[in-house]
Amino acid sequence: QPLLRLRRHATRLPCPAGMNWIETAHQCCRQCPAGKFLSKPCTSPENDSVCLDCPAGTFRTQPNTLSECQACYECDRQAFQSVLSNCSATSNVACGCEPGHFRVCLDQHCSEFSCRKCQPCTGRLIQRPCSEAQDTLCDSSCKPDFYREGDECRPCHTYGDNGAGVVECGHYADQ
Amino acid sequence: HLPILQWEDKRGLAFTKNNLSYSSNALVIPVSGDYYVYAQVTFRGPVESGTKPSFVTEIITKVTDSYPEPTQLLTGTKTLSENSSGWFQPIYLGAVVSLEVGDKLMVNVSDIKLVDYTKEHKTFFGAFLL
Amino acid sequence: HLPILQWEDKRGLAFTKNNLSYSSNALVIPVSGDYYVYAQVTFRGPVESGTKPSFVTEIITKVTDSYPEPTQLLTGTKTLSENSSGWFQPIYLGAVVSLEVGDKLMVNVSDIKLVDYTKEHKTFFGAFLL
Amino acid sequence: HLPILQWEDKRGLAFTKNNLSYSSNALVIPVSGDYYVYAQVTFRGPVESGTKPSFVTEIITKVTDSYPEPTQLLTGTKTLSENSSGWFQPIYLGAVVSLEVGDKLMVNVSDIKLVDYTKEHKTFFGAFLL
Repeated sequence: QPLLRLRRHATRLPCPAGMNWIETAHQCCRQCPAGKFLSKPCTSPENDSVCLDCPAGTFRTQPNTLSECQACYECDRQAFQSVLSNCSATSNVACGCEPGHFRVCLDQHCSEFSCRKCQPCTGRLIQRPCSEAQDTLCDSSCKPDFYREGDECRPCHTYGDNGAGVVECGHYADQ
Repeated sequence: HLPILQWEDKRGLAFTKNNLSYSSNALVIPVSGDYYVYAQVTFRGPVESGTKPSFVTEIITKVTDSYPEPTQLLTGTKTLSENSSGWFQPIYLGAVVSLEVGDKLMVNVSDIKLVDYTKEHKTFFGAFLL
Repeated sequence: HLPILQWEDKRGLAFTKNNLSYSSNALVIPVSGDYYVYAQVTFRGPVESGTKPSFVTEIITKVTDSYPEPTQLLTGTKTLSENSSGWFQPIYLGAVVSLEVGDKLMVNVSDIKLVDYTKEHKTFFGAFLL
Repeated sequence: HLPILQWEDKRGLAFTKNNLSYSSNALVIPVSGDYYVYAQVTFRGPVESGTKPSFVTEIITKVTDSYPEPTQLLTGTKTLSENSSGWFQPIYLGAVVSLEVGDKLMVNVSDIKLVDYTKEHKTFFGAFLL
Protein backbone atom coordinates (compact mmCIF):
# COMPACT_ATOMS: atom_id res chain seq x y z
CA GLN A 1 0.00 0.00 0.00
CA PRO A 2 1.91 3.12 -1.21
CA LEU A 3 2.15 5.80 1.40
CA LEU A 4 -0.42 8.41 0.49
CA ARG A 5 1.17 11.82 0.65
CA LEU A 6 -1.30 14.15 2.34
CA ARG A 7 -1.46 17.25 0.30
CA ARG A 8 -1.15 20.36 2.44
CA HIS A 9 -4.55 21.80 1.79
CA ALA A 10 -4.74 25.33 3.10
CA THR A 11 -8.38 26.23 3.38
CA ARG A 12 -9.18 29.69 2.15
CA LEU A 13 -9.00 32.01 5.20
CA PRO A 14 -10.59 35.47 5.38
CA CYS A 15 -7.69 37.89 4.85
CA PRO A 16 -6.99 40.98 6.98
CA ALA A 17 -7.78 44.41 5.50
CA GLY A 18 -5.48 45.39 2.67
CA MET A 19 -4.71 41.74 1.83
CA ASN A 20 -6.32 39.24 -0.57
CA TRP A 21 -6.28 35.41 -0.67
CA ILE A 22 -4.00 34.21 -3.46
CA GLU A 23 -4.99 30.71 -4.61
CA THR A 24 -1.64 29.92 -6.27
CA ALA A 25 0.28 30.98 -3.16
CA HIS A 26 -2.30 29.46 -0.80
CA GLN A 27 -2.11 32.46 1.49
CA CYS A 28 -3.06 36.09 1.99
CA CYS A 29 -0.85 38.66 0.26
CA ARG A 30 -0.77 42.44 0.44
CA GLN A 31 -2.77 44.20 -2.30
CA CYS A 32 -0.97 46.15 -5.00
CA PRO A 33 -1.91 49.86 -4.98
CA ALA A 34 -4.08 51.47 -7.66
CA GLY A 35 -2.10 51.94 -10.88
CA LYS A 36 -0.27 48.63 -10.41
CA PHE A 37 -0.96 44.90 -10.89
CA LEU A 38 0.26 41.73 -9.20
CA SER A 39 3.30 40.42 -11.04
CA LYS A 40 4.37 37.86 -8.43
CA PRO A 41 2.48 36.91 -5.25
CA CYS A 42 4.20 37.01 -1.85
CA THR A 43 5.80 33.81 -0.64
CA SER A 44 4.75 34.51 2.93
CA PRO A 45 2.30 37.04 4.41
CA GLU A 46 5.24 38.99 5.80
CA ASN A 47 7.03 39.66 2.56
CA ASP A 48 5.48 41.76 -0.16
CA SER A 49 3.98 40.79 -3.47
CA VAL A 50 5.83 42.03 -6.54
CA CYS A 51 3.64 44.77 -8.05
CA LEU A 52 4.40 46.38 -11.41
CA ASP A 53 3.08 49.56 -12.98
CA CYS A 54 0.13 49.22 -15.33
CA PRO A 55 1.56 49.28 -18.89
CA ALA A 56 0.71 52.31 -21.05
CA GLY A 57 -2.88 52.14 -22.24
CA THR A 58 -4.08 50.28 -19.15
CA PHE A 59 -5.16 51.28 -15.64
CA ARG A 60 -6.41 50.12 -12.22
CA THR A 61 -8.42 52.57 -10.14
CA GLN A 62 -8.34 50.42 -6.98
CA PRO A 63 -5.89 48.35 -4.86
CA ASN A 64 -5.89 44.83 -6.28
CA THR A 65 -4.25 41.44 -6.67
CA LEU A 66 -5.06 41.01 -10.37
CA SER A 67 -2.54 39.73 -12.88
CA GLU A 68 -3.33 42.40 -15.49
CA CYS A 69 -4.65 45.94 -15.73
CA GLN A 70 -7.81 46.99 -17.54
CA ALA A 71 -7.44 48.33 -21.09
CA CYS A 72 -8.31 52.03 -21.37
CA TYR A 73 -11.43 52.92 -23.31
CA GLU A 74 -11.02 55.25 -26.29
CA CYS A 75 -13.04 58.31 -27.16
CA ASP A 76 -15.07 57.95 -30.33
CA ARG A 77 -13.39 60.69 -32.38
CA GLN A 78 -15.34 59.77 -35.54
CA ALA A 79 -18.60 60.30 -33.68
CA PHE A 80 -17.53 63.82 -32.52
CA GLN A 81 -16.34 62.76 -29.08
CA SER A 82 -13.37 64.54 -27.49
CA VAL A 83 -11.02 63.62 -24.68
CA LEU A 84 -11.84 65.40 -21.41
CA SER A 85 -9.04 63.65 -19.52
CA ASN A 86 -6.53 61.13 -20.74
CA CYS A 87 -6.24 57.60 -19.42
CA SER A 88 -3.67 57.35 -16.63
CA ALA A 89 -2.38 54.39 -14.62
CA THR A 90 -5.14 55.03 -12.06
CA SER A 91 -8.05 56.33 -14.16
CA ASN A 92 -9.82 55.51 -17.38
CA VAL A 93 -10.11 58.05 -20.21
CA ALA A 94 -13.02 60.52 -19.85
CA CYS A 95 -14.80 61.52 -23.04
CA GLY A 96 -17.05 64.45 -23.88
CA CYS A 97 -18.33 66.11 -27.05
CA GLU A 98 -16.49 68.36 -29.46
CA PRO A 99 -17.41 72.05 -29.47
CA GLY A 100 -20.66 72.62 -31.32
CA HIS A 101 -22.01 69.21 -30.23
CA PHE A 102 -24.03 68.01 -27.24
CA ARG A 103 -24.41 64.65 -25.50
CA VAL A 104 -27.31 62.27 -26.30
CA CYS A 105 -27.17 59.64 -23.53
CA LEU A 106 -28.04 56.05 -24.37
CA ASP A 107 -28.56 55.03 -20.71
CA GLN A 108 -29.28 56.69 -17.39
CA HIS A 109 -25.61 56.58 -16.37
CA CYS A 110 -24.60 58.02 -19.74
CA SER A 111 -21.84 55.41 -20.01
CA GLU A 112 -22.81 55.20 -23.69
CA PHE A 113 -23.59 58.42 -25.50
CA SER A 114 -23.37 59.93 -28.97
CA CYS A 115 -22.57 63.57 -29.78
CA ARG A 116 -25.02 65.50 -31.90
CA LYS A 117 -24.55 68.85 -33.67
CA CYS A 118 -26.07 71.82 -31.79
CA GLN A 119 -28.92 73.51 -33.63
CA PRO A 120 -27.93 76.96 -34.94
CA CYS A 121 -31.13 78.98 -34.12
CA THR A 122 -30.90 80.78 -37.47
CA GLY A 123 -32.94 83.97 -37.28
CA ARG A 124 -33.89 83.47 -33.67
CA LEU A 125 -32.58 84.65 -30.35
CA ILE A 126 -30.85 81.98 -28.24
CA GLN A 127 -32.70 81.31 -25.01
CA ARG A 128 -30.09 78.89 -23.69
CA PRO A 129 -26.78 78.21 -25.42
CA CYS A 130 -25.72 74.68 -26.40
CA SER A 131 -23.72 72.86 -23.72
CA GLU A 132 -22.14 69.45 -23.15
CA ALA A 133 -25.38 68.24 -21.61
CA GLN A 134 -28.06 69.73 -23.86
CA ASP A 135 -28.88 71.30 -27.20
CA THR A 136 -29.31 75.03 -27.83
CA LEU A 137 -32.74 76.32 -26.81
CA CYS A 138 -33.94 78.75 -29.47
CA ASP A 139 -36.44 81.51 -28.87
CA SER A 140 -39.83 80.66 -30.39
CA SER A 141 -40.24 84.00 -32.19
CA CYS A 142 -38.07 85.26 -35.01
CA LYS A 143 -35.52 88.01 -34.59
CA PRO A 144 -36.26 91.45 -36.08
CA ASP A 145 -35.46 91.47 -39.86
CA PHE A 146 -36.58 87.83 -40.04
CA TYR A 147 -40.02 86.43 -40.92
CA ARG A 148 -41.52 83.04 -40.17
CA GLU A 149 -42.01 80.43 -42.86
CA GLY A 150 -43.24 77.13 -41.43
CA ASP A 151 -40.82 76.24 -38.62
CA GLU A 152 -38.07 78.47 -39.93
CA CYS A 153 -37.14 82.13 -39.64
CA ARG A 154 -35.99 83.59 -42.95
CA PRO A 155 -34.21 86.94 -43.47
CA CYS A 156 -36.50 89.72 -44.78
CA HIS A 157 -35.91 91.10 -48.29
CA THR A 158 -35.50 94.89 -48.39
CA TYR A 159 -37.75 96.98 -50.73
CA GLY A 160 -36.96 96.64 -54.40
CA ASP A 161 -34.41 93.97 -53.57
CA ASN A 162 -35.64 91.61 -56.21
CA GLY A 163 -38.61 93.44 -57.69
CA ALA A 164 -40.83 90.51 -57.02
CA GLY A 165 -43.13 90.33 -54.07
CA VAL A 166 -41.44 91.94 -51.16
CA VAL A 167 -41.93 91.30 -47.57
CA GLU A 168 -41.65 94.04 -45.08
CA CYS A 169 -40.82 92.53 -41.74
CA GLY A 170 -41.89 93.64 -38.35
CA HIS A 171 -45.72 93.52 -37.77
CA TYR A 172 -46.40 91.81 -41.14
CA ALA A 173 -43.92 89.03 -40.58
CA ASP A 174 -45.12 88.27 -37.12
CA GLN A 175 -48.76 87.48 -38.00
CA HIS B 1 -25.06 49.01 -11.78
CA LEU B 2 -27.38 47.44 -14.35
CA PRO B 3 -29.88 44.79 -13.17
CA ILE B 4 -28.55 41.19 -12.86
CA LEU B 5 -30.50 38.29 -14.31
CA GLN B 6 -31.49 35.28 -12.23
CA TRP B 7 -31.21 31.82 -13.81
CA GLU B 8 -32.68 28.31 -13.48
CA ASP B 9 -29.75 25.87 -13.01
CA LYS B 10 -31.42 22.47 -12.58
CA ARG B 11 -34.72 22.04 -14.35
CA GLY B 12 -35.34 21.39 -18.04
CA LEU B 13 -32.28 21.92 -20.27
CA ALA B 14 -30.38 23.64 -17.45
CA PHE B 15 -27.55 21.81 -15.64
CA THR B 16 -24.24 22.44 -13.90
CA LYS B 17 -21.39 19.91 -13.53
CA ASN B 18 -17.63 19.53 -12.89
CA ASN B 19 -17.98 21.84 -9.87
CA LEU B 20 -19.03 24.80 -11.97
CA SER B 21 -21.79 25.93 -9.60
CA TYR B 22 -24.51 28.54 -9.65
CA SER B 23 -25.25 30.71 -6.61
CA SER B 24 -26.64 34.22 -6.03
CA ASN B 25 -27.23 34.82 -9.72
CA ALA B 26 -23.67 33.90 -10.70
CA LEU B 27 -21.70 31.02 -12.16
CA VAL B 28 -18.79 30.34 -9.77
CA ILE B 29 -15.50 29.28 -11.36
CA PRO B 30 -14.11 26.12 -9.69
CA VAL B 31 -10.63 26.04 -11.27
CA SER B 32 -8.48 28.71 -12.91
CA GLY B 33 -8.21 28.52 -16.69
CA ASP B 34 -9.57 29.73 -20.00
CA TYR B 35 -13.32 29.40 -20.43
CA TYR B 36 -15.64 29.94 -23.38
CA VAL B 37 -18.39 32.03 -21.82
CA TYR B 38 -21.66 32.70 -23.66
CA ALA B 39 -25.15 34.06 -23.11
CA GLN B 40 -28.17 34.93 -25.21
CA VAL B 41 -30.90 37.25 -23.99
CA THR B 42 -34.07 37.68 -26.02
CA PHE B 43 -35.54 41.11 -25.43
CA ARG B 44 -39.13 41.86 -26.32
CA GLY B 45 -41.63 44.69 -26.07
CA PRO B 46 -43.61 46.74 -25.70
CA VAL B 47 -44.30 46.21 -22.01
CA GLU B 48 -47.19 47.96 -20.36
CA SER B 49 -45.39 50.51 -18.23
CA GLY B 50 -42.75 50.94 -20.85
CA THR B 51 -41.76 54.20 -22.31
CA LYS B 52 -40.55 53.05 -25.74
CA PRO B 53 -36.93 51.93 -25.19
CA SER B 54 -34.40 53.23 -27.70
CA PHE B 55 -31.90 50.40 -27.14
CA VAL B 56 -31.20 47.12 -25.32
CA THR B 57 -27.92 46.03 -23.77
CA GLU B 58 -26.59 42.68 -22.49
CA ILE B 59 -23.30 42.51 -20.56
CA ILE B 60 -21.47 39.43 -19.22
CA THR B 61 -19.66 40.65 -16.10
CA LYS B 62 -16.97 39.18 -13.84
CA VAL B 63 -16.77 39.81 -10.09
CA THR B 64 -13.60 38.76 -8.27
CA ASP B 65 -12.26 38.94 -4.73
CA SER B 66 -9.06 40.45 -6.15
CA TYR B 67 -10.78 43.68 -7.23
CA PRO B 68 -13.59 45.74 -5.72
CA GLU B 69 -15.30 46.57 -9.02
CA PRO B 70 -16.99 44.28 -11.57
CA THR B 71 -15.25 43.85 -14.95
CA GLN B 72 -17.32 43.96 -18.15
CA LEU B 73 -16.18 40.97 -20.24
CA LEU B 74 -18.61 41.00 -23.21
CA THR B 75 -21.19 43.57 -24.25
CA GLY B 76 -23.94 43.59 -26.88
CA THR B 77 -25.76 46.87 -27.44
CA LYS B 78 -28.48 47.28 -30.09
CA THR B 79 -30.61 50.32 -30.80
CA LEU B 80 -34.24 49.62 -31.52
CA SER B 81 -35.93 50.97 -34.61
CA GLU B 82 -38.95 48.76 -34.22
CA ASN B 83 -42.33 50.41 -34.38
CA SER B 84 -44.70 50.33 -31.45
CA SER B 85 -46.35 46.95 -32.14
CA GLY B 86 -44.67 43.83 -30.69
CA TRP B 87 -40.93 43.46 -31.22
CA PHE B 88 -38.26 40.79 -30.47
CA GLN B 89 -34.50 41.26 -30.38
CA PRO B 90 -32.08 38.45 -29.44
CA ILE B 91 -28.47 39.32 -28.48
CA TYR B 92 -25.90 36.50 -28.42
CA LEU B 93 -22.44 36.93 -26.87
CA GLY B 94 -19.59 34.43 -26.59
CA ALA B 95 -15.83 34.48 -26.20
CA VAL B 96 -12.84 32.96 -24.41
CA VAL B 97 -11.81 34.68 -21.16
CA SER B 98 -9.15 33.85 -18.58
CA LEU B 99 -10.70 33.26 -15.17
CA GLU B 100 -9.42 32.51 -11.67
CA VAL B 101 -10.87 30.06 -9.19
CA GLY B 102 -13.64 31.81 -7.23
CA ASP B 103 -14.43 34.34 -9.94
CA LYS B 104 -18.17 34.91 -10.47
CA LEU B 105 -19.87 35.44 -13.85
CA MET B 106 -23.17 37.29 -14.20
CA VAL B 107 -25.38 38.70 -16.93
CA ASN B 108 -26.57 42.32 -16.67
CA VAL B 109 -29.21 43.89 -18.87
CA SER B 110 -30.29 47.45 -19.56
CA ASP B 111 -33.92 46.83 -18.54
CA ILE B 112 -35.07 43.63 -16.86
CA LYS B 113 -38.71 44.27 -17.83
CA LEU B 114 -37.76 43.80 -21.50
CA VAL B 115 -36.25 40.32 -21.02
CA ASP B 116 -38.20 37.38 -22.49
CA TYR B 117 -37.86 34.82 -19.69
CA THR B 118 -40.84 32.74 -20.86
CA LYS B 119 -38.96 29.95 -22.69
CA GLU B 120 -35.61 28.41 -21.66
CA HIS B 121 -34.47 28.11 -25.30
CA LYS B 122 -34.74 31.85 -25.92
CA THR B 123 -32.65 33.21 -23.04
CA PHE B 124 -29.68 31.17 -21.77
CA PHE B 125 -26.22 31.49 -20.20
CA GLY B 126 -23.27 29.11 -19.82
CA ALA B 127 -19.53 28.47 -19.76
CA PHE B 128 -17.11 25.60 -20.35
CA LEU B 129 -13.42 25.10 -19.60
CA LEU B 130 -11.18 24.69 -22.66
CA HIS C 1 -43.80 21.86 -37.39
CA LEU C 2 -41.67 24.58 -38.90
CA PRO C 3 -39.72 23.74 -42.06
CA ILE C 4 -36.40 21.91 -41.57
CA LEU C 5 -33.29 23.09 -43.37
CA GLN C 6 -31.21 20.78 -45.52
CA TRP C 7 -27.40 21.02 -45.31
CA GLU C 8 -24.32 20.27 -47.39
CA ASP C 9 -22.03 18.02 -45.29
CA LYS C 10 -19.06 17.29 -47.57
CA ARG C 11 -18.25 19.97 -50.09
CA GLY C 12 -16.46 23.27 -49.50
CA LEU C 13 -16.03 24.19 -45.83
CA ALA C 14 -18.48 21.49 -44.71
CA PHE C 15 -17.22 18.31 -43.01
CA THR C 16 -18.21 15.71 -40.46
CA LYS C 17 -15.81 13.56 -38.41
CA ASN C 18 -15.44 11.46 -35.23
CA ASN C 19 -18.64 9.60 -36.21
CA LEU C 20 -20.78 12.71 -35.93
CA SER C 21 -22.77 12.01 -39.10
CA TYR C 22 -25.38 13.83 -41.14
CA SER C 23 -28.47 12.09 -42.51
CA SER C 24 -32.04 13.16 -43.39
CA ASN C 25 -31.37 16.78 -42.54
CA ALA C 26 -29.99 16.01 -39.09
CA LEU C 27 -26.70 15.70 -37.25
CA VAL C 28 -26.69 12.32 -35.51
CA ILE C 29 -24.99 12.15 -32.11
CA PRO C 30 -22.51 9.24 -31.94
CA VAL C 31 -21.71 9.28 -28.21
CA SER C 32 -23.57 10.66 -25.19
CA GLY C 33 -22.12 13.82 -23.65
CA ASP C 34 -22.20 17.59 -23.56
CA TYR C 35 -21.97 19.29 -26.93
CA TYR C 36 -21.58 22.92 -27.94
CA VAL C 37 -24.23 23.21 -30.67
CA TYR C 38 -24.44 26.27 -32.93
CA ALA C 39 -26.06 27.53 -36.12
CA GLN C 40 -26.34 30.76 -38.04
CA VAL C 41 -29.09 31.41 -40.57
CA THR C 42 -28.97 34.52 -42.73
CA PHE C 43 -32.46 35.56 -43.69
CA ARG C 44 -33.04 37.94 -46.59
CA GLY C 45 -35.93 39.49 -48.48
CA PRO C 46 -38.07 40.53 -50.09
CA VAL C 47 -38.85 37.38 -52.09
CA GLU C 48 -41.19 37.56 -55.03
CA SER C 49 -44.28 35.82 -53.68
CA GLY C 50 -43.59 37.15 -50.23
CA THR C 51 -46.08 39.08 -48.26
CA LYS C 52 -43.75 41.28 -46.16
CA PRO C 53 -42.75 39.07 -43.18
CA SER C 54 -42.97 40.69 -39.77
CA PHE C 55 -40.41 38.40 -38.11
CA VAL C 56 -37.93 35.58 -38.70
CA THR C 57 -37.21 32.65 -36.40
CA GLU C 58 -34.45 30.05 -36.20
CA ILE C 59 -34.73 27.04 -33.86
CA ILE C 60 -32.21 24.27 -33.15
CA THR C 61 -34.28 21.20 -32.35
CA LYS C 62 -33.53 17.77 -30.88
CA VAL C 63 -35.36 14.61 -31.91
CA THR C 64 -34.84 11.53 -29.80
CA ASP C 65 -36.16 7.97 -29.80
CA SER C 66 -36.98 8.30 -26.11
CA TYR C 67 -39.64 10.97 -26.68
CA PRO C 68 -42.22 11.32 -29.47
CA GLU C 69 -41.95 15.10 -29.84
CA PRO C 70 -39.04 17.31 -30.84
CA THR C 71 -37.42 19.46 -28.15
CA GLN C 72 -36.56 23.09 -28.91
CA LEU C 73 -32.99 23.60 -27.65
CA LEU C 74 -32.16 27.14 -28.88
CA THR C 75 -34.36 29.79 -30.45
CA GLY C 76 -33.63 33.15 -32.06
CA THR C 77 -36.60 35.32 -33.00
CA LYS C 78 -36.28 38.81 -34.51
CA THR C 79 -38.98 41.15 -35.73
CA LEU C 80 -38.27 42.94 -38.97
CA SER C 81 -38.54 46.70 -39.24
CA GLU C 82 -36.75 46.90 -42.55
CA ASN C 83 -38.45 48.77 -45.34
CA SER C 84 -39.53 47.05 -48.54
CA SER C 85 -36.20 47.27 -50.41
CA GLY C 86 -33.71 44.44 -49.86
CA TRP C 87 -32.98 43.38 -46.28
CA PHE C 88 -30.60 40.93 -44.55
CA GLN C 89 -30.88 39.57 -41.01
CA PRO C 90 -28.42 37.01 -39.58
CA ILE C 91 -29.37 35.05 -36.44
CA TYR C 92 -26.61 33.18 -34.57
CA LEU C 93 -27.35 30.64 -31.83
CA GLY C 94 -24.94 28.56 -29.74
CA ALA C 95 -24.93 26.79 -26.38
CA VAL C 96 -23.94 23.64 -24.48
CA VAL C 97 -26.59 20.91 -24.38
CA SER C 98 -26.53 17.38 -22.96
CA LEU C 99 -27.22 14.81 -25.67
CA GLU C 100 -27.60 11.04 -25.83
CA VAL C 101 -26.19 8.71 -28.44
CA GLY C 102 -28.64 8.58 -31.37
CA ASP C 103 -30.15 11.99 -30.75
CA LYS C 104 -30.73 14.03 -33.91
CA LEU C 105 -30.19 17.80 -34.22
CA MET C 106 -31.97 19.90 -36.82
CA VAL C 107 -32.51 23.54 -37.68
CA ASN C 108 -36.04 24.82 -38.24
CA VAL C 109 -36.94 28.22 -39.65
CA SER C 110 -40.10 30.29 -39.79
CA ASP C 111 -40.05 30.59 -43.59
CA ILE C 112 -37.69 28.61 -45.78
CA LYS C 113 -38.14 31.02 -48.70
CA LEU C 114 -36.42 33.75 -46.64
CA VAL C 115 -33.24 31.74 -46.00
CA ASP C 116 -30.10 32.91 -47.81
CA TYR C 117 -28.64 29.56 -48.87
CA THR C 118 -26.44 31.10 -51.62
CA LYS C 119 -23.13 31.18 -49.71
CA GLU C 120 -21.84 28.57 -47.24
CA HIS C 121 -20.26 31.24 -45.02
CA LYS C 122 -23.58 33.01 -44.39
CA THR C 123 -25.70 30.07 -43.20
CA PHE C 124 -24.04 27.23 -41.25
CA PHE C 125 -24.68 24.62 -38.55
CA GLY C 126 -22.44 22.47 -36.37
CA ALA C 127 -21.64 20.82 -33.05
CA PHE C 128 -18.60 19.58 -31.11
CA LEU C 129 -18.19 17.37 -28.06
CA LEU C 130 -16.69 19.07 -24.99
CA HIS D 1 -10.85 43.52 -50.59
CA LEU D 2 -12.74 44.87 -47.61
CA PRO D 3 -10.76 46.65 -44.88
CA ILE D 4 -9.04 44.42 -42.30
CA LEU D 5 -9.37 45.17 -38.58
CA GLN D 6 -6.35 45.60 -36.31
CA TRP D 7 -6.46 44.05 -32.83
CA GLU D 8 -4.87 44.48 -29.39
CA ASP D 9 -3.37 41.11 -28.38
CA LYS D 10 -1.76 41.78 -24.98
CA ARG D 11 -3.38 44.47 -22.90
CA GLY D 12 -6.54 44.22 -20.84
CA LEU D 13 -8.67 41.12 -21.54
CA ALA D 14 -6.66 40.28 -24.67
CA PHE D 15 -4.15 37.39 -24.65
CA THR D 16 -2.62 34.76 -26.90
CA LYS D 17 -1.17 31.41 -25.77
CA ASN D 18 -0.26 27.88 -26.89
CA ASN D 19 1.64 29.37 -29.84
CA LEU D 20 -1.49 30.85 -31.38
CA SER D 21 0.12 34.18 -32.25
CA TYR D 22 -1.05 37.50 -33.62
CA SER D 23 0.89 39.36 -36.34
CA SER D 24 0.01 41.78 -39.19
CA ASN D 25 -3.65 41.87 -38.20
CA ALA D 26 -4.03 38.09 -38.24
CA LEU D 27 -4.17 35.13 -35.88
CA VAL D 28 -1.59 32.62 -37.06
CA ILE D 29 -2.48 28.93 -36.70
CA PRO D 30 0.34 26.98 -34.94
CA VAL D 31 -0.92 23.43 -35.51
CA SER D 32 -3.35 21.90 -38.00
CA GLY D 33 -6.74 20.93 -36.64
CA ASP D 34 -10.33 21.98 -36.09
CA TYR D 35 -10.76 25.35 -34.40
CA TYR D 36 -13.80 27.16 -33.09
CA VAL D 37 -13.30 30.65 -34.54
CA TYR D 38 -15.43 33.61 -33.40
CA ALA D 39 -15.62 37.39 -33.60
CA GLN D 40 -18.02 40.13 -32.63
CA VAL D 41 -17.93 43.59 -34.20
CA THR D 42 -20.11 46.36 -32.80
CA PHE D 43 -20.96 48.82 -35.53
CA ARG D 44 -22.22 52.31 -34.66
CA GLY D 45 -23.15 55.53 -36.35
CA PRO D 46 -23.63 58.14 -37.54
CA VAL D 47 -20.06 59.30 -38.16
CA GLU D 48 -19.17 62.72 -39.43
CA SER D 49 -18.33 62.09 -43.04
CA GLY D 50 -21.04 59.44 -43.06
CA THR D 51 -23.35 59.08 -45.93
CA LYS D 52 -26.06 57.02 -44.20
CA PRO D 53 -24.94 53.37 -44.59
CA SER D 54 -27.61 50.90 -45.71
CA PHE D 55 -25.88 47.79 -44.33
CA VAL D 56 -22.92 46.52 -42.30
CA THR D 57 -20.92 43.37 -42.94
CA GLU D 58 -18.40 41.37 -40.90
CA ILE D 59 -16.38 38.55 -42.49
CA ILE D 60 -13.89 36.15 -40.87
CA THR D 61 -11.40 35.33 -43.61
CA LYS D 62 -8.64 32.73 -44.01
CA VAL D 63 -5.42 33.40 -45.91
CA THR D 64 -3.21 30.42 -46.68
CA ASP D 65 0.07 29.88 -48.52
CA SER D 66 -1.54 27.06 -50.50
CA TYR D 67 -4.00 29.35 -52.30
CA PRO D 68 -3.52 32.87 -53.68
CA GLU D 69 -6.92 34.20 -52.66
CA PRO D 70 -8.50 34.66 -49.22
CA THR D 71 -11.34 32.31 -48.26
CA GLN D 72 -14.43 33.73 -46.58
CA LEU D 73 -15.16 31.43 -43.61
CA LEU D 74 -18.03 33.22 -41.82
CA THR D 75 -20.10 36.22 -42.85
CA GLY D 76 -22.67 38.36 -41.03
CA THR D 77 -24.52 40.94 -43.10
CA LYS D 78 -27.27 43.18 -41.66
CA THR D 79 -29.20 45.96 -43.34
CA LEU D 80 -29.74 49.07 -41.27
CA SER D 81 -33.14 50.58 -40.73
CA GLU D 82 -32.02 52.91 -37.96
CA ASN D 83 -32.96 56.54 -38.14
CA SER D 84 -30.39 59.30 -38.24
CA SER D 85 -29.74 59.63 -34.49
CA GLY D 86 -27.15 57.34 -32.86
CA TRP D 87 -27.40 53.63 -33.69
CA PHE D 88 -25.56 50.47 -32.54
CA GLN D 89 -25.53 47.06 -34.27
CA PRO D 90 -23.46 44.12 -32.95
CA ILE D 91 -22.75 41.14 -35.25
CA TYR D 92 -21.47 37.87 -33.67
CA LEU D 93 -20.05 35.02 -35.73
CA GLY D 94 -18.68 31.66 -34.58
CA ALA D 95 -18.15 28.18 -36.04
CA VAL D 96 -15.79 25.22 -36.31
CA VAL D 97 -13.39 25.33 -39.28
CA SER D 98 -10.56 23.04 -40.33
CA LEU D 99 -7.27 24.91 -40.49
CA GLU D 100 -3.68 24.09 -41.46
CA VAL D 101 -0.53 25.17 -39.66
CA GLY D 102 0.45 28.64 -40.92
CA ASP D 103 -3.06 29.64 -41.96
CA LYS D 104 -3.95 33.23 -41.05
CA LEU D 105 -7.36 34.40 -39.77
CA MET D 106 -8.53 37.99 -40.18
CA VAL D 107 -11.69 40.02 -39.74
CA ASN D 108 -12.88 42.24 -42.60
CA VAL D 109 -15.65 44.82 -42.35
CA SER D 110 -17.71 46.74 -44.85
CA ASP D 111 -16.69 50.17 -43.47
CA ILE D 112 -13.98 50.60 -40.87
CA LYS D 113 -15.30 54.04 -39.86
CA LEU D 114 -18.46 52.37 -38.53
CA VAL D 115 -16.61 50.04 -36.13
CA ASP D 116 -16.94 50.81 -32.40
CA TYR D 117 -13.35 50.33 -31.24
CA THR D 118 -13.78 52.31 -28.01
CA LYS D 119 -14.29 49.41 -25.53
CA GLU D 120 -12.58 45.98 -25.65
CA HIS D 121 -15.76 44.15 -24.54
CA LYS D 122 -17.81 45.34 -27.53
CA THR D 123 -15.59 44.22 -30.40
CA PHE D 124 -13.48 41.05 -30.03
CA PHE D 125 -11.98 38.15 -32.00
CA GLY D 126 -10.60 34.74 -31.04
CA ALA D 127 -10.11 31.04 -31.75
CA PHE D 128 -9.44 27.82 -29.83
CA LEU D 129 -8.36 24.33 -30.89
CA LEU D 130 -10.93 21.56 -30.27
